[in-house]
Formats: sequence, C-alpha cells, structure tokens
Amino acid sequence: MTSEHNARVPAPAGRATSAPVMGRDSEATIFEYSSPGRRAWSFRSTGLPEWDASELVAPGLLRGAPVELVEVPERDLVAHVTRLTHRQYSVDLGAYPLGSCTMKYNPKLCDDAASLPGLANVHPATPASHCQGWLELLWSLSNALCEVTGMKAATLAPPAGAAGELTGLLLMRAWHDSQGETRTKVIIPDSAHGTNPASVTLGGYETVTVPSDDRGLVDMTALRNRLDGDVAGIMLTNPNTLGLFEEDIAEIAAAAHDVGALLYYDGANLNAILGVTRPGDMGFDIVHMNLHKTFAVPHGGGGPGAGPVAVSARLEDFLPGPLAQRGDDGTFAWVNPARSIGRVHSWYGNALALARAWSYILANGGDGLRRVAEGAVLNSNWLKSRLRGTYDIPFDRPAMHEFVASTSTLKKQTGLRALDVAKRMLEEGFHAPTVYFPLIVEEALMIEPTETESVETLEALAEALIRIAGEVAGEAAHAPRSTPVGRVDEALAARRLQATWDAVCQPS
Amino acid sequence: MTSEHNARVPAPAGRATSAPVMGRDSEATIFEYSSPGRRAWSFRSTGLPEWDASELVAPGLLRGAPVELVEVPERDLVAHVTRLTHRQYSVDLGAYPLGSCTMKYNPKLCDDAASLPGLANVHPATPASHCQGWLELLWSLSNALCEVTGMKAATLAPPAGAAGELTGLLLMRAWHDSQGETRTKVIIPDSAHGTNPASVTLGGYETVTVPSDDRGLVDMTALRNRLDGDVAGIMLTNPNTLGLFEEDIAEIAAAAHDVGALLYYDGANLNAILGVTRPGDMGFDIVHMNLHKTFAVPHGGGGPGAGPVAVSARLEDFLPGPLAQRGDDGTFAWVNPARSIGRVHSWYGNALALARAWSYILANGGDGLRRVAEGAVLNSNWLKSRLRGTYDIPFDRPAMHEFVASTSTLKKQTGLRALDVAKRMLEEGFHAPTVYFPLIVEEALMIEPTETESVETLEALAEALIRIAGEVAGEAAHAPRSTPVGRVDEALAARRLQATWDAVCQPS
Amino acid sequence: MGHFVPHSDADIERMLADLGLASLDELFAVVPDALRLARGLALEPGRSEPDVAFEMERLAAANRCGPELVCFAGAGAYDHEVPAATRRLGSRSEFVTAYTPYQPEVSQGVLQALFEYQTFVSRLAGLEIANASLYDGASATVEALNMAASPKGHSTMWVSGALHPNWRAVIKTFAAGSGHEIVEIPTRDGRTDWDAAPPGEPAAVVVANPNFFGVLEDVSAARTAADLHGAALVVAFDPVSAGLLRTPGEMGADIAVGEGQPLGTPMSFGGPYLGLFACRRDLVRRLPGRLVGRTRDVAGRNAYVTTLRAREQDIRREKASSNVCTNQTLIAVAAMIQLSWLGTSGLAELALRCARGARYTREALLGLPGVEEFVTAATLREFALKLPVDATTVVERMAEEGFLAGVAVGVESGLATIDGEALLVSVTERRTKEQIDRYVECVGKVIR
Amino acid sequence: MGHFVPHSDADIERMLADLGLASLDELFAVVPDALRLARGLALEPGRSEPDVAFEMERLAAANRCGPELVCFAGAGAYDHEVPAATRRLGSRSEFVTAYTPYQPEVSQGVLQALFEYQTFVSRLAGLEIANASLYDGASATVEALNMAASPKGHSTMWVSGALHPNWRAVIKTFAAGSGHEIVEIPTRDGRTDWDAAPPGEPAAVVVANPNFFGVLEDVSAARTAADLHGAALVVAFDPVSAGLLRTPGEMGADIAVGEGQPLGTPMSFGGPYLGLFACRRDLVRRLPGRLVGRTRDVAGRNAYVTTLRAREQDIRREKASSNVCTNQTLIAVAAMIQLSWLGTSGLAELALRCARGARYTREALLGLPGVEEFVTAATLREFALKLPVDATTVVERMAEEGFLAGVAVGVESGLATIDGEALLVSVTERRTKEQIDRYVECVGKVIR
Ligand SMILES: Cc1ncc(COP(=O)(O)O)c(C=O)c1O
Ligand SMILES: Cc1ncc(COP(=O)(O)O)c(C=O)c1O
Repeated sequence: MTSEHNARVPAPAGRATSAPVMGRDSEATIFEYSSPGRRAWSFRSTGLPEWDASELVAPGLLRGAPVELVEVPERDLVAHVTRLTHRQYSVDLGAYPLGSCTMKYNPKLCDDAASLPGLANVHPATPASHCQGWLELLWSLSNALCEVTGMKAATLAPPAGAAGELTGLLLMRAWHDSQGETRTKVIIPDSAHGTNPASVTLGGYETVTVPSDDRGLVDMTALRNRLDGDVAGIMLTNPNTLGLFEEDIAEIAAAAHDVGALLYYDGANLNAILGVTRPGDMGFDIVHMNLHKTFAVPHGGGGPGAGPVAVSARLEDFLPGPLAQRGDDGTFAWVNPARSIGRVHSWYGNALALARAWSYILANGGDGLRRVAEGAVLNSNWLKSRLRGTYDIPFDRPAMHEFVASTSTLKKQTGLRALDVAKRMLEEGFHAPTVYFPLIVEEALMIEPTETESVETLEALAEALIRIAGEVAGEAAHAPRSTPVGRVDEALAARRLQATWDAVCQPS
Repeated sequence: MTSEHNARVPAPAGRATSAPVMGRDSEATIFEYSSPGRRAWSFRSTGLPEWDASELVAPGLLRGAPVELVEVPERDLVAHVTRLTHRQYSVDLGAYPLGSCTMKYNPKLCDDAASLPGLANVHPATPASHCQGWLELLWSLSNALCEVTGMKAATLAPPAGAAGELTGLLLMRAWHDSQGETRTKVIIPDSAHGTNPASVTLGGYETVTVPSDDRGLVDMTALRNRLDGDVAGIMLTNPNTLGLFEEDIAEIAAAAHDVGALLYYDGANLNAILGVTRPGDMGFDIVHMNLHKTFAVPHGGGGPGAGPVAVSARLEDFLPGPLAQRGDDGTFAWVNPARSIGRVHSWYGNALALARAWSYILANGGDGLRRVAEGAVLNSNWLKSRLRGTYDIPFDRPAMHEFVASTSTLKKQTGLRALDVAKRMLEEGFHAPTVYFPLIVEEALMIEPTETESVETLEALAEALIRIAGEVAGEAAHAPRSTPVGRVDEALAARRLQATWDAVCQPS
Repeated sequence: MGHFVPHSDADIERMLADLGLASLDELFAVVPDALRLARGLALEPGRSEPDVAFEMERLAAANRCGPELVCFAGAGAYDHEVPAATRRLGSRSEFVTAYTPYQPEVSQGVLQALFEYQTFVSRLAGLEIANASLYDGASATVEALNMAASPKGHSTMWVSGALHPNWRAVIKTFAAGSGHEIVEIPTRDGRTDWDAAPPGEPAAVVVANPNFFGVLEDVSAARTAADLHGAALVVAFDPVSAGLLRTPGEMGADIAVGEGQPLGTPMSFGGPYLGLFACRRDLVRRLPGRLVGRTRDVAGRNAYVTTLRAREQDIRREKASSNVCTNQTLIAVAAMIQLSWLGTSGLAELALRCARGARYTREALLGLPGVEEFVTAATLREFALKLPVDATTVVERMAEEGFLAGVAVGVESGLATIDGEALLVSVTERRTKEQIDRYVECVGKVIR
Repeated sequence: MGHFVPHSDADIERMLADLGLASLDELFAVVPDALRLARGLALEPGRSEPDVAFEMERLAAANRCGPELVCFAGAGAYDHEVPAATRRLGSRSEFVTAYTPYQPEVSQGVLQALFEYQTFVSRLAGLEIANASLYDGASATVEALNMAASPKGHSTMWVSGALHPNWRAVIKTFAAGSGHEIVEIPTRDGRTDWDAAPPGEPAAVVVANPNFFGVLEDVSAARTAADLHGAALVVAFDPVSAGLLRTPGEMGADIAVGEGQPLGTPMSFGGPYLGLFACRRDLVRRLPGRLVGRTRDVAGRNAYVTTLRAREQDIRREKASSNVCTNQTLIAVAAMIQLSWLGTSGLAELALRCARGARYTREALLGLPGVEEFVTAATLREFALKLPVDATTVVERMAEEGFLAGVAVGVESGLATIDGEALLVSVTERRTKEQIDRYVECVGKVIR
C-alpha cells in the first residue's frame, strides 16, 4: 500500500520554511522526509545470541517485509518536530481564554514531579511492598480530593472527565441496583457539556433535558415536573456552563433525594469554588473532577487528563478498584471495595498526571487553592465588566470563573459572528474563546480567563475583543491572516476524507 | 536610576503578538512586564532564625533598597521567554551552513549526558576521592583528544577556542623561555580567523602575516622569507579557512622547526580530518580544539564551548594544571605539570561541555569520527559542485569540510552582494552562510553544510542560492521580509548606544 | 500559600474597586451562606517549590525501579528504552500546554503530529483508518465493542479468555452500562478455544495476538468464528510484536486495538498510556474519539483539522458514537516521534531483539530444576512458566534480590487471571545477557 | 559506528558519482599519503545511545553530590536552587542550538535575552554598561585588567591577596603574555591591607567584596588607593550578596566583575560558569566581549543587534580589545531567566537567607571546643574557621559522613590560598536547620 512513497524524492528536512521564524510554507510530513537506508535508532548491546526472525516465529505468522514506517535520521526528525512546535499555540505562549477548559498556566515544578525516574519508571505490577511511594501518593491525593469536594472516598482511575462521568453513572446504577430499583432516566440541563448526555447513554440511561430559566439557572418548576421514581439521578455542574452559580442547589438536592435520585457533580468547573464551597456540602452524591482543568495537569494538546470520582459515604463500597489504603502500621496496600463496580482502567489511571496534581496541591495548600478560586472569579468578572456594553451578556448575573457573551446584536448590526471573533482573536495573538457553546446561547463566546492571567493581559484581551466588535462589516471574514495557515476548509476535510498519508497518496 | 520603570503601565504578558505563530509585533522586554508586588520565587523552608538584614550587615555596607530587577509571576516569565525562543533560528529548526562554525546537529543523547545530576551537581572543590567519575571522564577525554590529534598530552581547561589559542601561545612562550630564547613574532596567514591575531597580541607577540598564494594556500616563498630566529611560531589551521588542505604542511613544519619555531594548529577545522590525518602527524606542536564545533557541544547562541589544547611531548611539562591522571592503582588524582604555565580557568574548564563531548566520542567511536569527516567533506564538495557556474569559486580546488564562494562577478553584473545573499537566505528558511570572511576573498560566502545534512537539504540550499543569484537587481535589498524583524539598523545601534533597558528609558 | 495567581494585593484591590466590591469574599455572594466552607480547606499550607520537590522525591525514593529492580515484568506494560529525542521533543511546551486543537489555524503542530500518528497506527494495524488515540488498551477495546454493537445496543460479545484480565474486567464494568452480554471464551493450553464458545449470536469476537500469555493466537480461527455469526473481529495487537507479525488487518480484523505504551512512554505506574484504535474505512462514521484529516486553507496550503466531528459528543450529544473528549494526545505525539525514531528497520529490529531475549531467558529458566512450561504454544516477547514455588512468592523474594521477576498469572475456568501460580516473564531490548544470567541464577536460588 | 551522518550507502554512492569519485577515500586525495592515518583512530567502536547512557551514568555514579554529600562548600561555586522554570526555559533548543547572533533578523530571541541580561548585570553592578558575558569570574578579571591597562601594555596591577587564589593564578598566567606586573597586596585579618602595597604606579586596583574569605572589604580604602595613582578600581562582586550590599558602582568601582554561576547554573564541577562584566559608560569602546544594543528594523520595530563590533577580534584582529569570540551566552540566558524569577524581592530574600544560614552555622561551629575564628572581620555568606584538626583532613573525614564540609584555605605571606589550615564554610538558601545541626554535630565528632 505504501511502497511507492519512499520511491519519491524526499523533501529537504533541513529546510525550515515552515518555521514561522522564517516563513509560512507548509511543513512536509515525516513521510516525505523518508529515504531508504537512513535511520535514527540504536539499541543497547546485549551479548545475546542473534537468532533470525525465522528461528523465532512460525512462517505463517511472520510478516514478509517490515512494516513500512519511515527512514529518517535523528537530525531530520528533530527538525521536523521542532518546526511542528513552532506551528502550535499553547498556554506557554499566551492567553488561552477557552471557556469550560480552564487553560491556566501550569507551574513548571509539576513537570519536574512527573518526570522523576522513581515515579515514571515503575512497572504497574510491582508488588505493593516495593512501590509504597506511589501508593502513598495516590492515597494522599485521594484524601485531598475528598476534602476539596466534601466527599467520603474516591477513585483516581478514570483517565479523563468523560470517563469519570461514565464511572459515576455506573456507580449510580450500582446504587439503585443495590436498592433493588431499576431506574431509566438521568436529568441534565440544556446547557450541559456534550460528554454528559453521551455518558448517560453509555451508562444505559435515557437523557431527560431540563431547560434553563431566564436567570440561566436550572428551571426549578421544569425540574420538579421531570423528577419521578424513574429518575436515577441529575447531572449538574456548578457553576454551570454559563459560569453561573446554581443558587437553588440545596433545593435541587432535596428534590432529587426526595424521589430517591442521586445528584451528580460534573467537576469541570471546580476551579471556581475551591475552598469556597464543596459539592458534598451542596448535597451531591457523586463528583468527578477534571484534574487537567483544576489541578494543573497540562492539557497536552488534548490529553492525557485525569478524571477522579469522589462519592458520599453510601456509595463508597461501589467504587472501582483497586484503591490505595493505609494500614494501621502505616504501610499502604491495594484494596477492592466490597461491592465494587469493577475496574475502569487497565491499571490505576493516568498515574503521572495524578503525581502532577499532587505536586500542585502541595504547592498551593488549602489557602492557595482558595486563592485560585478567588483569582479565577475575580478575573472573569473583571473581564466581563469590560465587555459589557460591547457584547451581549445574555445572563448578566455575578459570574464565577467564566462567563458567556454573545455577538447576537452585533450579528444583526454588522454580521459579526462568534466564529469571526474567534478567528480574529487568533490574529491578535490570543487563543480564541470557546464558541457556540453552551448551545442555549446564540453566537456564544464562552470566556474563561483563568486565575493565572494578569490584569494587563485581561485588559489586552478586552481591548482586542472591543476592537473586533467595532470593525467594519466583513472585515473579520478574512481572519486569521497571520497564522501558519489561513482559515481551514473543514468541509473539504470531511468530504474528501484523508485521515492518513496513505490516503493522501491514493487516487481518490 | 530605574525606579520609574515599574511605575509605568506594564505590558500584557499574556499577549502573544510576538510569537510568529500569531503575528510579527515586537516582544516587550521583561522589564515592561514588571508590576510591583508580583513574584515567581519561592524558597525552601529551613527552620532557621529569621534575622533581619540589619542584624547581618553593617549599616554602611547594607544597601538602602533592594536591587531593582523585575516583579513578574512565573507565568509571565515563561510566556516571555518561550516567545523569545520563537524569534530565534537554531540548528534544531533547520540548516545552518555558517562557514568556520561547524553548526552540525548535536545528538540529543549528549544533552542527557550533560544533565545527569551526578555530573551537574558536583562542587569543583570536592575531594578527588569523591569525584572519581569526573576525573576519569576528564582523563579519558584527554586521551581520546590526544589520539585524535596525534599529540602527547592535553589540558581541557580553556573554555573556548580563543582561550585555547592564548593558552597555546603561552605554552609557546614558556617553551622558548625554557630554551633561554626570547622570540617576538608569530606568523599567521592572511586568511586566519580574527581570534588568531588577537590572541597573538595577548600572548605578547607581534603578528606577522603571510599571504596566501594563488592556490589559496600558504605562500611558501613568502613564509620562508618571514621565518627567522625571532619567530616563536606559526599559527595555522588545516584545512585552512578557505576549506583547503595545506598540502605543503610537512614542508612548513620542517621550515618552522628549522628556525626553532613551533607550529600551532587552530583546530576549528578539525571536523574535516577526523581519523583521516592528524595535526601531530603533520608536525604541529600545539593544537587547540573547538569541541563546540567538532565534538557536538551545541553552540548555545554563542557559547559555552570548550577549547582544549593538546601538545607534543616536549611541551607536556608546561601544560596548565591541574590535570586528571590515573595512578597505578587505577584511582585518579589531580596533578600539576612540573613547569606548568599556571591556571587558565577558575576551575577545570567548561566541565559539562566536556562531558557532552565525551558522550559524543563514545557514541561515534573511531570509525564514526572518520565517517563524520567523510560526511563533512562529501557534503561540502557536493554543494560546491552544485554552485559552480553560478557563484565564483575563487580557489576551486578539492574542498574539505567547507568552501568559499563569492558574488564578485554577480556584484558587477547585478549588484548582488554577499550580504544580500545572506539576508535572502533567511527568507528561504535557512541560516545564512558566513559572509565577508575570510578577508582575502571579496564578497565571500563561506559555506559549511556539515555532515549532518541530507543530500536533499544540500539540494534545497543549492536551489535557494541559485535562485537568489538569478534574481533581478535590487530584489534582495528588501530581504529578509518573513523574519520576526526586517533588516536591522546596525549603524543606529552603534550611534545611539542602548545597551540596557535603563539606557532606553533615559533621555539621550 | 501558592503564588500562581499573579496579582499583588494592590492589583486585587484595584480590580475589586473596578467591580464595586469590597472584598474577595463578595465575589461569592451568590453562594448561599449555608454552603460556604467557613473553616477553609483542611489541607496543609502551601509549600515552596523546593519543599514540594523534596516531598515528591521522598515519595519517588519509596518506590524501587530501574537498576534497583531490573524489570522482567510485562503483561501490558513494557520496559522499553525511551531515547532522548523522543523524551525531549515530546515534552516541548507547545505540545504539553496546548488544548485540543479546536482552532486549527493555530494548532497545526498538534494536528499534523496526530495525522502522522494516525498513519503509523493504520500501517501497524493494516487497516485504513486510525483515530487520534483513546485512553488505553482496555478503553480502546471497550470502544471497539461499542462500535461493533448493533446500533440499538445490548449485543453479545465473545471475548477471548486470554485477553488481558484487567481489560476483560474493564469490558465487564462498562457492559453494565451498555447492556452488552460479555461471554468469555475459555482457553486451552494458552490459546482461545473458539470451539468452547457457547451458543449465541455475537456482534463481535475479540482476540489478542500475542495474547496475555504471550502466545501467538490462531487469528484465522477467530475470524472463522466471527464469520459464522456475521460478527466483527476485533484484534488486540502489540505494536512492538507488530515488527515481526502479520498485521491484524491481514489476518482479517475489522477493528484493531492495542496498548501504545511501548511506543515511547515510560511504564509510569500504569498511566498515562495510549489506546491504539484502527478500523476498516467503511466503519469510519462510527469511529470513537477524534480523527484528524488533511485539507487545505484558503490559500490552498496543506492544513490539518479534526474531522467528521458529527460523530462526537459535543455535536451529537446523547447519540454520539462515544463519550470521549479529552484523549491521550501527548502520548500519541510521543508515539509518533518514537515510531519515526525507530523507523522501518528499527521496529523490526526492536521486535527481533525482544523475541531473542525472551527465547534466551525462557530456555535458561526451563533449564532450572522444577521449572516447566505453563503453556506449550509458541510465544514471542513474553511467556509463562510453572515454578516449584508459588509465583507470587517468587515475585516478592526476587524483588528483595533486585529483580521484578514477572507477573504472577494463572487460569481459572479456562480464563487468564492475574495472581496465579505461574510466572509471566517479559524481556525487552533493554535486558542484557548478563542481567538475564543473573536473573536466572537468582530465580534458581529463590525456587530451591 | 555512530550514525549521525544521515546518508545511506546509496546516498553516498550517488553523491560520489556526482563528483566523479570512486570512493570516500578519494575525497582526501589532497592529503599526502605520508600524513594519512592508515591504521584508523585507536578509539573504541561507537556505542549505541543506551550504551553511552549507561557509561555516562557509571561515571556520574562515581561522584558524590546532592543528598549524598550535603554541600557547605563555596569558594566561588555555590549550591543554589535552580528552579524548574529556569532549567526548562534555559534548555529550550532554540537557545541551545543557535550560533552567535550574527544574523540579527533570525536571532532576536538570543539577542533580546542578552539585552535583558546586560540590563540586570548593569543594575547589579551599579554601572551603566555590561557585556554579554565572559568565560568565568577569573577571565572577567583578566579582561578588566587588560581594559584598565594603558593601551601600550605592560602595566602594574595591584591585586588584593584576598581575591580568589585560582583567579589570581589565572591573572598571573595571562600576565605572562600581556606583560603586566601583578602585585599581590597582602591581607591582614582577612582584609586587604592597602597600606602594605609596595611603591609603584598601578593602572588598576583589584579587590573582591565579599572576598575569598567571605569578608566584607573596605572598598573605599581600595578606591582611595586607586585614586592615589589614577588607577582604575576593579571590584569583584558576588551577585547573590548583591541582594544586600551596596553596588560596586556606588562604592566607586570603574569596572565590576563577578562569577555568575550562582544565577541559575548548577555547580557543574566548575563549568560552564559565567563571567560577569560591567563598566562605566565612557569605557565602552574598550569593552571586551560582545555587546548587544537596541535599535530598529526597517519597519521601525524594536530590534536587537550586537554592536560596537569594531572592538572585536574579527574586525580589529591584532588590535582588538580582547580575543573573546565564543562566550557563555547560554549561561547568560539562564542568568537572565533566574534573575527574572528571583526578581527584586527574591534576590534580596535569597541573600538574606544565605546570610542567616551562614550566621547560624558560624555560631554553632564556634560553639564547638577548639573552633576559632580564622579572621575577625565581618562576613556575609561564607566564613573561615580554624579547627583543632587540619582542614583538609576534616574535609576528607566529613565526606565519609556525607558532607562536603567546606574548602580548606589558608594564608601564605599574607595571601589567601586554597589548601590551608582553615575551613571556609558557605551556606546557601538550600541548607535547612536540620542539615546544619547534623553537620555541626558531625564536625564536632570529626575534630574530637
Ligand atoms: C463541563 C465539562 N464537563 C465534562 C468535560 C469532559 O472532560 P474530558 O474532556 O476530560 O473528558 C468537559 C471538558 O471539556 C467540560 O468542560
Ligand atoms: C577558524 C577559527 N579559529 C578560532 C575560532 C575561535 O573559537 P572560539 O569562538 O571558540 O573562541 C573560531 C570560531 O569561530 C574559528 O572559526
């Protein structure tokens, strides 16, 4: 399928035209740099007998030729990948006010923690007696997360928020099963993140949507109408995806519990309330956290994250295992909860991400975490107040860590869409806000400055947004012009799918 | 002097307009990001008494206010410096055919070696008994360098090539002193690198220049005319700075030795002859090496390098100390040569750079080093052959690792200067060749592709150079246009000197 | 207190004043008093950077690994070399601190790296489509089952009893939600015995090759079993063994999944790892996770973008093909770099070296008195043996000697288990003859 | 064989054919046969990356440092914390793999970093001009003398006998070339005794503050001595102590030099370090090393460039003010980052913490029987003591106990020496009370 690629003339890997420091051409693919007989690899000398492949694998199973990957020297590989990094925006380059994503700056000390050989090189099947450091770390982190959320016990295994959601829903199911009940529905607000309904389906439940009222909060009447004995639970995030605190949360909890439903907390917005209030105190039964939002696990271009799930006492026995536990003698051991729903990860979750989160918690301490929330909420409100009068603020109540603006009015006036604002922001040297989410706001711009940006950066964000709003009609349509590529044809990508280099090379 | 800076409105550090991924504005200085009361630092808790400064320093000595540096959080510092890196070309981004500089790719394994805590964290005054690893490393490297150069003994202490030169000249002086002779002159070719004559002066000698003949080699007649009992030595590099092998080197050596002069080898061009021929075998008495050219110490934007000096047997006793030596029992100790010229560095030289070089030598081995030379010479000749016919090749003899081209003819035809070619090359995604050096060639372009570039990269370099040569007159004058800044006003920099931010802030 | 909020006290005062607030507390006026955590968090005060480093180093020092515990364990986590190039490039901050590439114009770095990654995974799997990563091998398998299931759910799934026990556990956990019936097919002599499958109409048949015991399965038998019921064949493959073996695609897989940890990621105490996922082109509309496609920008330049987004949860919500949002991008980028570094010849060489080490070690261990084969079927990079002493005990005692001897495994009702009588031993390219000889000698002592 | 030359055999053949050559050997036809190294280099064959790593780790393991040898040694090399930000930013490959910024349009990153570095050094020194780095403290001092010398050379230099003995050695080595007469001025009770200077007309007077014994010198006395002869005053300062002390400029220095290692560079067995160099503005035309200036590009944007190049060797050749070409840029960039990280308050705090640790340690050691002050003058971050046991012996014995106890120093003919009877002890911000208490207890044992 690919044998002809290497026959082509390889592209010059030393040519750095793609590096923005020098130009705006495309960066060739690694496949185009390949040339037969070149290599980067070298392996340890072992002194072992050098049996042939044919002496090690039966003929029917042995492949004919090696898998065709590439043939590049280290020099060309390094140049290629370094240039790719020069075509990539990141928090370390500038502000990233991407709502719901909490793209804060992650202290470099956490990178150090995650690269300690004594953490990174441990095999997961090491006997507990020989990895006490890891077990202590997991146990300590789990306790801290319980304190932060006000819950009783936690599993650290889910590798992302969505995995945490599904784990939580399975806990919900196990709970109702244990009560001898079969419930079929889970209520979520119309502003919920897409992973919520998707997880509900995977959890074997039906999604029932509850609308937001004109405050932008859960419509209590509508909620009460939907609550019955078929409802397994309600999934909420608080502050919600409009960045508003659900003030009726205690009532919601009572109403849910009244019908025997459980209350699930989507912790993607936990950053806003650290040390101020806790899901457990609000009445939630199950909480997942996005450590890659709140606890400084960097986002890695889309992961890995970590999505621990903490639960109230009555759900503790159902947690997935194994869990690290401290014995009376101070040593740590793995335990499996009595009625565990079972494993949710090949091993124990994204352990090195957990180590980062632990180092972040150690560095901040209790007071520092509260300061994080204060900073996040202060920054969000300050920026919102700067934009008021220029952009619509659909639900203009005190914001928490983020807020939603909209170009609705501007669109009518000058045609400016949320998407245009996003693309223009890229030109201005910022990442764009989240657009068209939550779905209940037209032309939504969901803005989360995070606590790590200075007031001058907020001011610069505000000025850029205000400038864009004031531009003449159609101006933004050409944006972005200063980025490594201009506006990308997304429709073409779907219509003429080329998901691999081999697909590119095939006549379509 | 600087108190007003912090009173200004700080620039928004989260604004990434300078990152080429987003735009072409200037990056503010770190001083402009400063705002009172912010900070990045944190220190270990020690449990020590917290005496005041006034309890620790006498009043007359204690400064009034702290030194005004900056006040920035880690986030803003990281963003600033990361953006600076996006305004910087480097070998890891692309080809760097800068003649005389040997900007080859440095394997990443060498970076690992230099960051081992067991090497990086050792205090230089650690008793030899507790740093045997370092002493063994220095001893091994020293031996390997002697083998590569064909010399008897070496000092690793000089921290750069120029420091090695001066060390070598002082060895020359010590030698003649020991012979009861006072000599005053050192002969260097007109093509020599600027550090050579500068070092000669600092060594207390007078520079006598010997011209190149029409082969581009040392003019033997002229040399003989200049050789007399006042000549302390001859400094040569071979291949010379035209990239040509001094074929008469054996004769030169004999002539020098006949008048009692020593022969000094500037090892900046050693890359060309590794494993092929050795300065010692050519008759040189003193050799300095640029480990940051030949042995993969990365150039660091201008250092640190390392400039070890190796000498023939008769000079061994004069080497600067201390030197690592292996005793009969296999342990290592510091020794000082009997008639040492003394120390040339605060400690033992750029030790971590030496560790890199040693790891590079281990990885290459004897055969690999010869392959390095072969690759360097092959690449240089191949590229030269591609340019012949487009550029002048003033001394068109078989090239070694580099060659010198010229725009002399082109300048007459279209006005194209070497400088224009350099600036246009930046637009093409390459670093420029060295220009206007060596001084004996008009409009010189000194091109050293190095052995780590593939033939496709060489071809792309050739195509770019040929394209530039064919452009209409004046076209290049606007280059470079795609770089973070356009052509820089060097005259203004000198005329209105602003060497610090404080100078910028002062009315001039 | 941490100091990652940049504001000075004066900044805070000014910002509060701009908002007409008197204190930071007032920012939270909307939070009902009854819900406020008046006492503050019962966590220790924040520590300085060196104090955190000190504590993390203490924890790290309380684990044994590397030269202190020479690794002969595998079972889905392998002690491969991670070269400096992969480590240093993979940790560049542009990759590390970017979000999911929602804005392609400023995310070409991550997008192109993923496009190249997808190409590699597609080639390793011998299938046309590969996604941009899933969480780990187990989750990739779960997603494969969901993909293979009839759209109305509640399908029967035949899962080889020689698939990793932890993966089977994860499959069963999530089946509680999806309603799939998971039927585990027993093994015989280390291979899946498809003849022992109960009656039923599976939607998917899952087999690992090599399987948990390191055994090379007869994938064609699985293909036959799948064909009999019109089921999809899911093959779990090992990307290193792929250097020597025919691809899942060649052997008939509709979907291939795998654990990508061996491709440039350290063992990391089990995570973050990398779920490899590839499938036939006609299945692409039900693909879980992200997919990067190549397209053009307005100026006609090559550009990359996440595509077929309509499958994804943020658009299709409860009807999405999967709930995956954040995946393992950074680990996928590392795998892309590592596969480039290995290249065509390096991957083959790596697989060969592992197989050589395994054979040498296996023969040496079998030379010890009382050591026997646990299964007789052919293996490649790891193998299971029966020892005269219980394997768990051997592992504990060997740890005292400085070796992670392997993983204790067994078979219960025909199904592979962790914590059994046998020792599963894996040998990577990092193990030298000298280490193996010492290891075998030690095992000999320990089982005496 | 190494494999850093990318060419395959086929590539080489093709390239040779293009050149009309039959073998690689023919490339070297110009090298006379007699000079060819027919036997090849007598070095071991090339090793693989992991084999090199293994060997380097073996060498590293044969050194003791860090927690194994808790550092109380200073004497010009200090065990300061290097935070993750400095380490990670300072090792970004754009800085590491760039050349000297000859082409400013693509070198703004390094140039601007150096401009900021120069500003910091200028402020620390209290002098208007700072260069872009020199090799180390010793070489910076040598360059200062050359700068201060009369243009026709052969000047007399008065150098404090309390300047670092190694630096004085370096000064003397290079004086053999420049012809300067180096007169070392004896100390009395740890301070330079300018009254003991012999008759003569020095071109420069050099004093360190704090000096080698950690003692705070009377710089005004040095200034007076310099003024008496119209000499330039060169002050060697410590950038950490600068957090508490008045600047060299304030104290009358014409030129300030220093060792910049404490600013973000590990102890590194003595190098690469960083020569700090600052001077009065009117001396700028004789400045050694590179200087970055701020200017504009064609579009009027701020831009940075190396300037006043006419001083440099590549232009002025034998008349250059110095022969320096390659300097220590990367270390200067790290210092820029570290100084930003410390910031105004952090540098003061750092200096304070070092001084507190030193005082606590000094008092505790003086509480041990038989321990006495070596000099009575006031010190800041390090101090010398006389012990009842020879200091070299104490250092050796303490090393066995896990401490690098300090550096053995002495005075000979009034001049500071390394390897003497006294122990020079330095305490950085990394030393905790607990470590110090254990250290003092151990010293107590060792000198009993
Ligand atoms: C509100 C909300 N919930 C859930 C998630 C899902 O988390 P993850 O992407 O880690 O699966 C996100 C992440 O984008 C989110 O913003
Ligand atoms: C030929 C030659 N000699 C000497 C040197 C000086 O070496 P360094 O810059 O290390 O002082 C150089 C470096 O540019 C050079 O190219």
